[in-house]
Amino acid sequence: MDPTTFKDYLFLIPLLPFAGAAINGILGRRLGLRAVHLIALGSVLGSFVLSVAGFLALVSIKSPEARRVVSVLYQWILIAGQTGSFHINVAFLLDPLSSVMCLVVTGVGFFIHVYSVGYMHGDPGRARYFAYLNLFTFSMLVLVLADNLLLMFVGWEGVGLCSYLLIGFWFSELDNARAGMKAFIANRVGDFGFFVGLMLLFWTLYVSSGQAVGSLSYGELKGAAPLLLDAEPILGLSVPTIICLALFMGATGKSAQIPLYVWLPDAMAGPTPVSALIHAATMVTAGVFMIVRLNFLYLLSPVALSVVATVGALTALYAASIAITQNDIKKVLAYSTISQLGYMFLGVGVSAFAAGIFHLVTHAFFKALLFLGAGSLIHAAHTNDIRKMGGLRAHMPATFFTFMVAFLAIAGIPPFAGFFSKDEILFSTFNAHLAAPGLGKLLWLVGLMGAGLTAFYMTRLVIVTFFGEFRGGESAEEKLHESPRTMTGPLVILAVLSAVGGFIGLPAVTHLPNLIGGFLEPVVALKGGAASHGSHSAALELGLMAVSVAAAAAGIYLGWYLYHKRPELPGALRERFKNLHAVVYNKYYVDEAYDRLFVRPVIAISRGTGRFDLGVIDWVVNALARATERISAGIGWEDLKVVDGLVNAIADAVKYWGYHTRRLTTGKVNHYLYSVVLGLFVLYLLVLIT
Amino acid sequence: MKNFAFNVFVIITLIPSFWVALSSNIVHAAFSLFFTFFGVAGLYVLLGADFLGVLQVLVYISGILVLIIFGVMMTQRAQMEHISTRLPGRFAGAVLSVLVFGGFMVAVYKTAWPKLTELPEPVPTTSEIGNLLLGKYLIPFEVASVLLLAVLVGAALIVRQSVRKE
Amino acid sequence: MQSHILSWIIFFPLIGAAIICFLPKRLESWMKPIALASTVPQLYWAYKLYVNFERANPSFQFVEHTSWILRFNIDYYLGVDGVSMPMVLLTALLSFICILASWNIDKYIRGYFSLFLLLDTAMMGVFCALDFFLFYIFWELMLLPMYFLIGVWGGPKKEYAAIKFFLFTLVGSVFMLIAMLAFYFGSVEPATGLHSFDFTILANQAAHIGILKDPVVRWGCYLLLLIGFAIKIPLVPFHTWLPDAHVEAPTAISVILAGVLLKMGTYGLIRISYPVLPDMARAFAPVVAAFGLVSIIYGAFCAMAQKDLKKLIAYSSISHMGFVVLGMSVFSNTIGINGAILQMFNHGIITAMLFLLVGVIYDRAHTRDIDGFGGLAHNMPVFAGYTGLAFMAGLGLPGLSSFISEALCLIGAFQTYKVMTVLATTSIIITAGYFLWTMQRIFLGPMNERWEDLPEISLREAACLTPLAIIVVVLGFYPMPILDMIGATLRNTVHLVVAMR
Amino acid sequence: MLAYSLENFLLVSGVLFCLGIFTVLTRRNTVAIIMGIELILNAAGLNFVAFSRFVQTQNHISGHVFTLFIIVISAAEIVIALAIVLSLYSTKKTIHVEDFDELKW
Repeated sequence: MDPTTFKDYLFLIPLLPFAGAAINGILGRRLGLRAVHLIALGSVLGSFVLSVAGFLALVSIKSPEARRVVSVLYQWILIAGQTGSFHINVAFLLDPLSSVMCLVVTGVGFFIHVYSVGYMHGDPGRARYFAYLNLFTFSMLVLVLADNLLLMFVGWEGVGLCSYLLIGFWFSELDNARAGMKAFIANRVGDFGFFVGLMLLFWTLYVSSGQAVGSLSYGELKGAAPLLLDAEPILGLSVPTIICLALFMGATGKSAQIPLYVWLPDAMAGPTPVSALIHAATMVTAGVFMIVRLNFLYLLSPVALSVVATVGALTALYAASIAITQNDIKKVLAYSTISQLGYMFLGVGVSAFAAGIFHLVTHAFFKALLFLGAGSLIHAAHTNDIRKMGGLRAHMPATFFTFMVAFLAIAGIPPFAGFFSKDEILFSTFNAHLAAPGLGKLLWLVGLMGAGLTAFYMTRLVIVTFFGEFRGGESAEEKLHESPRTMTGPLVILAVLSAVGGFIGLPAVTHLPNLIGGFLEPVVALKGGAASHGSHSAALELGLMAVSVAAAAAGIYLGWYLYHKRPELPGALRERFKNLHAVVYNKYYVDEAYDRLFVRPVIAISRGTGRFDLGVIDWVVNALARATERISAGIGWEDLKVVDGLVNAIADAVKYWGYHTRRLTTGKVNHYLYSVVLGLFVLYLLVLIT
Repeated sequence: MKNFAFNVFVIITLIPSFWVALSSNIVHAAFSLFFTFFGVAGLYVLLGADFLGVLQVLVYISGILVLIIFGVMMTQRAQMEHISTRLPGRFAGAVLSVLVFGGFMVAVYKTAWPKLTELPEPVPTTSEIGNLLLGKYLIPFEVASVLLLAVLVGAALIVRQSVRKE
Repeated sequence: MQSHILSWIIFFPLIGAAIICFLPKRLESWMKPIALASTVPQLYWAYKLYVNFERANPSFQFVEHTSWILRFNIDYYLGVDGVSMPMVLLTALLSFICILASWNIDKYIRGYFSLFLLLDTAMMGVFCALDFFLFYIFWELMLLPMYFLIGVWGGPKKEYAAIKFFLFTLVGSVFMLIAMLAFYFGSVEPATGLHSFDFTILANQAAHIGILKDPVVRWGCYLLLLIGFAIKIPLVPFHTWLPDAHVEAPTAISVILAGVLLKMGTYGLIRISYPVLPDMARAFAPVVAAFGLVSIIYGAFCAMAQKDLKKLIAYSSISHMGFVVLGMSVFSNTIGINGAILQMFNHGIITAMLFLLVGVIYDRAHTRDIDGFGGLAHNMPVFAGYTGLAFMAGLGLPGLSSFISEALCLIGAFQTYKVMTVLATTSIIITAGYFLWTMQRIFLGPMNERWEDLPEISLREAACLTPLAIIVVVLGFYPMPILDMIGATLRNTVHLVVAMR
Repeated sequence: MLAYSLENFLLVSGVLFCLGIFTVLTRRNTVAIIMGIELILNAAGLNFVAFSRFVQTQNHISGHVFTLFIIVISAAEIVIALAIVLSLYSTKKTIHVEDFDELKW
């Protein structure tokens, strides 16, 4: 499939899931269950096949620079100004970056769809579920394939909507709905930043380029990016920095980084495959994708990059620390996702864009696997609480093995995917030169500690759930059963990917081709990143690799030691550091703080304006009304006395004379004749006189 | 000789008219009306209005007077007991008519009528009246005819309605 | 030959109204179909207008110009351009849907439908009139039926709401009258040397003489017009009539009130204030933008505090109209004003949907208290679907029509009012907040047994809602049909305002 | 010289006229009132003819035409008056004028 012919099939990739969603959504109930599954899975499979075709088409293009396929569907918005014009097209761009993302989204997405068939067995709202899932895939694909920032924003909010719908899928429990709303609002806060960044970017370029750049499409933006530099700084920061920070605010909202991560743990209220797809593999990575996509912007402001890196590292460490104390399996995985995302942002922050994407891909594999594994565990044990599980190794061998593969991957044990990608990031961080001197080294240290913690809590999770004896009570024990093939199938495939995934991005020291790095090269062509690889000696790289493996091993040993060898120890430790444990267990009370700092004041303000509106303005209006009433009453009284008096007097006079004249009309004809003659005579006199 | 005729006719018109005004018996009044009309006809002739004099006699006396007498006769039955036909408010009526007469005479004698110094001989006026009627005053002539027709229909209708009502 | 399509489209409902008035009592069951039938041709003509409206030509089209009152040089002058075209389409569509929606009105059917058709005529007239006098007549004509429709068929506090609505708008139109007279006596028609009410003549500054030349008068006129229109938009300090009028008005009337009448204010500004007093428009722009911003934020916060669903939607209308005002008060680019007109159209469609939905639920549960509901999605899934779409459109979800118009307004306004626009953008969070919170309190959560037996949305109601839903989605993906219709005229308007020294 | 002149005739018609009024005002019998009206009309007719005789204008004959019309009108009037009186009489059995008082509001 050569690129030119593929051009006109490109739009099918997002369109197929959309069609699937539309059909299931509208006709869902009437179609049989099998049809619903067929449509849902079929559409995603179709997209996957096309993505692969697209990937091959790209690879077939010889020169890396030319590897991009753009297909413009139609003109979305056109507003012709006096000189320039604001024109946005609905256009899809397939270049190495979006092709990789497409593969991840549709690939992992397809496995999760298959898994959902089994998982959602017996749930009445399945048509609606699959419709939402397809709609999500559509939005994600639009986000990834969009050729301009505004269309990406459509996808950006579209995934936000789908996560809202899917988190609150079982809406009969109020807190699921509340979790959904929380997710959407948090995303919306991020989108506020994103939109402000978008506007500032548009206007600075539009004005400075003499109304030439009016379409926000990446090609044009990349070309006109340097113009940003000479725009005069606002509030002391250079324009690119502000734009990048604003966009990064959007990213933190979407990818659950430090300030706006609170919605992700609550998002676990949704069905587990949803968490796997949205809150592990695809949606949360949108922020990373956006920064990599706009790397030419970020490179213009080192300050922004350092901020991204620092936030990433801090989030990694912070989330990992919380994950240690969580007892709900999905919560643990949620915090682990946040921490892994932190690593991606760290990688991107140190301009190792390729490494960030590489970690994104590997993370998609093993995190999806972990979530799906957790899903089958929950499916079997009918509880999320790991304290009620234990010893499931015997009952669910398939889930156990796949879970172990993912565990090794995420912990960063060499042959598995996690090791290569995380190590790549740590290596790049170590010798990155950011805004502040030595910041790279410090962040590397934080990252290393995070890696250790990750290994620790993952070990804790694995041991508590799979080893030891079952603590879930007799009745639950009988029901323990391995999940059906439709669920274990995807687990196995993802396990293979997690194992093999690492080899697509081998570090330079092994002199093997860094496939993914090379592939992404043209998109992220940049001065830092890959170049810095060469200058440092292989020894340093190997050394760092050894250190990170050591950290992982330490974490595993500590976890094994505490939870397997001396199971009573964690209890004792918990007693000793009671309050510390309480603080960490309750997520540093961040949720409560946010509630008090943001949510309650907003409601208070709104109630205040509501009362103000009713009270003051309405009061003013009503006061006006009452005042006029009183004035009119006053006038009325005065009017009653004087004017009325006069009027009544006139009325009485009229009545009096009326009465008398009435008596004149006796009805006797002759009296009338009298008046006739009298009238005649009076007239005659008048004539006589004048 | 003319003065004598004039005085005779004046007396013939005025005296019976007093009778009409004052007599208590309605039938006497009706008949005295005959003399008044006759007197007026005479005055017309004296004034050279020969056609009018004849007309007066023809229409008034033989037409209208007869009708009045019919009217009197038909409504007479019930009045046999001779209630006074005069209204209590007579005095006011008298005062008023005298007042009007006074005002009238003031007008007559004060204004300087553009009288002719000498009176032309009276000429027969019938042909001229005829010309005028069909010339200048054609429209009033036609309207008068329509009026008369309307009156005929009206009178018949009123009488028939009252008859049917009983 | 002058095409009389505009006169037809304006006065045809009046014929319907007349027929309904004189129908004998026993044919009462015929009244509703006749009312409906009298709006169908309007739809057809609107479609014909849409089809042969020349997109590239910024000036007035389908013009009808005959002298009316010679004595004062007042003409019966109708015409449609880019700005009024969407409004005409909106009015035609909403009138049809509202009559369909008011099928279960059973009190004084004759009065209701004839007044409604009279209102329809008035609205159409306002959008097509190009002579200030004619414009003012239609403007006042609108008040009367509205007053009765709210005052007679309204909810519990209907008299208070009707009076308040009437007085507020009347005060507004009094100000407008003063300005109108100032324009009349301050302008002279080049050809005939007479004073004139004609917008096209008033628009060219050469025609201004005497008082209209002196800046203080111009400033005063603009202020008067601004207040008059601000009451109608409504901008915040003058808005308190809207929630009451909406809460008390019957469903179909609040649809028309929010769908079309609110647009009169902004339409007036663009039709009258901008072309005639462009220098003042530029001078007042920041103040108006500030009012717009206050409306957006204030409206959003108030909406969040409401207990009554209809009041919530009323306040959300105020907030959305704030976007229109913000977008409109930017003259350094045409993006803002294009966004404003698009927002007027979209907001018309979305609020119509929202009020129809409230009507659906009010007809069944006879209460609008948001907290009284809960878990309605269980037994009314289709209704929940429609409301979900409407709420998502309301909070400006990309892919639906209102996102594009709000985005354009914000992007347009950002060029000159950076700080204000950033503040305005925060409203997307608050709006998302109160819409989703309402969604949650009504539809999600455990099933409220009180509403166990609420019947699903009926076919008729669905028939009202579906066209609107389709428009919202289609305009979300492809807004060009509206955008290219308004493009040329607005570019001309902005040029006009900027060009004047 | 002629014994009689315009003033004499006017005097006569004045007397007739006032007598007519007197009759109309004071007679109880409706038919008498009608007679009074006839007197008034005749007085008017007499006036016209007197003027046409003594005041010389080129178409003095028109005075006669007026009198002719007066006669026609009075004929018409008398017919109607009597018809009314008779119908009143047939319904109310009286022709005393003060009994016809339904005109009162």
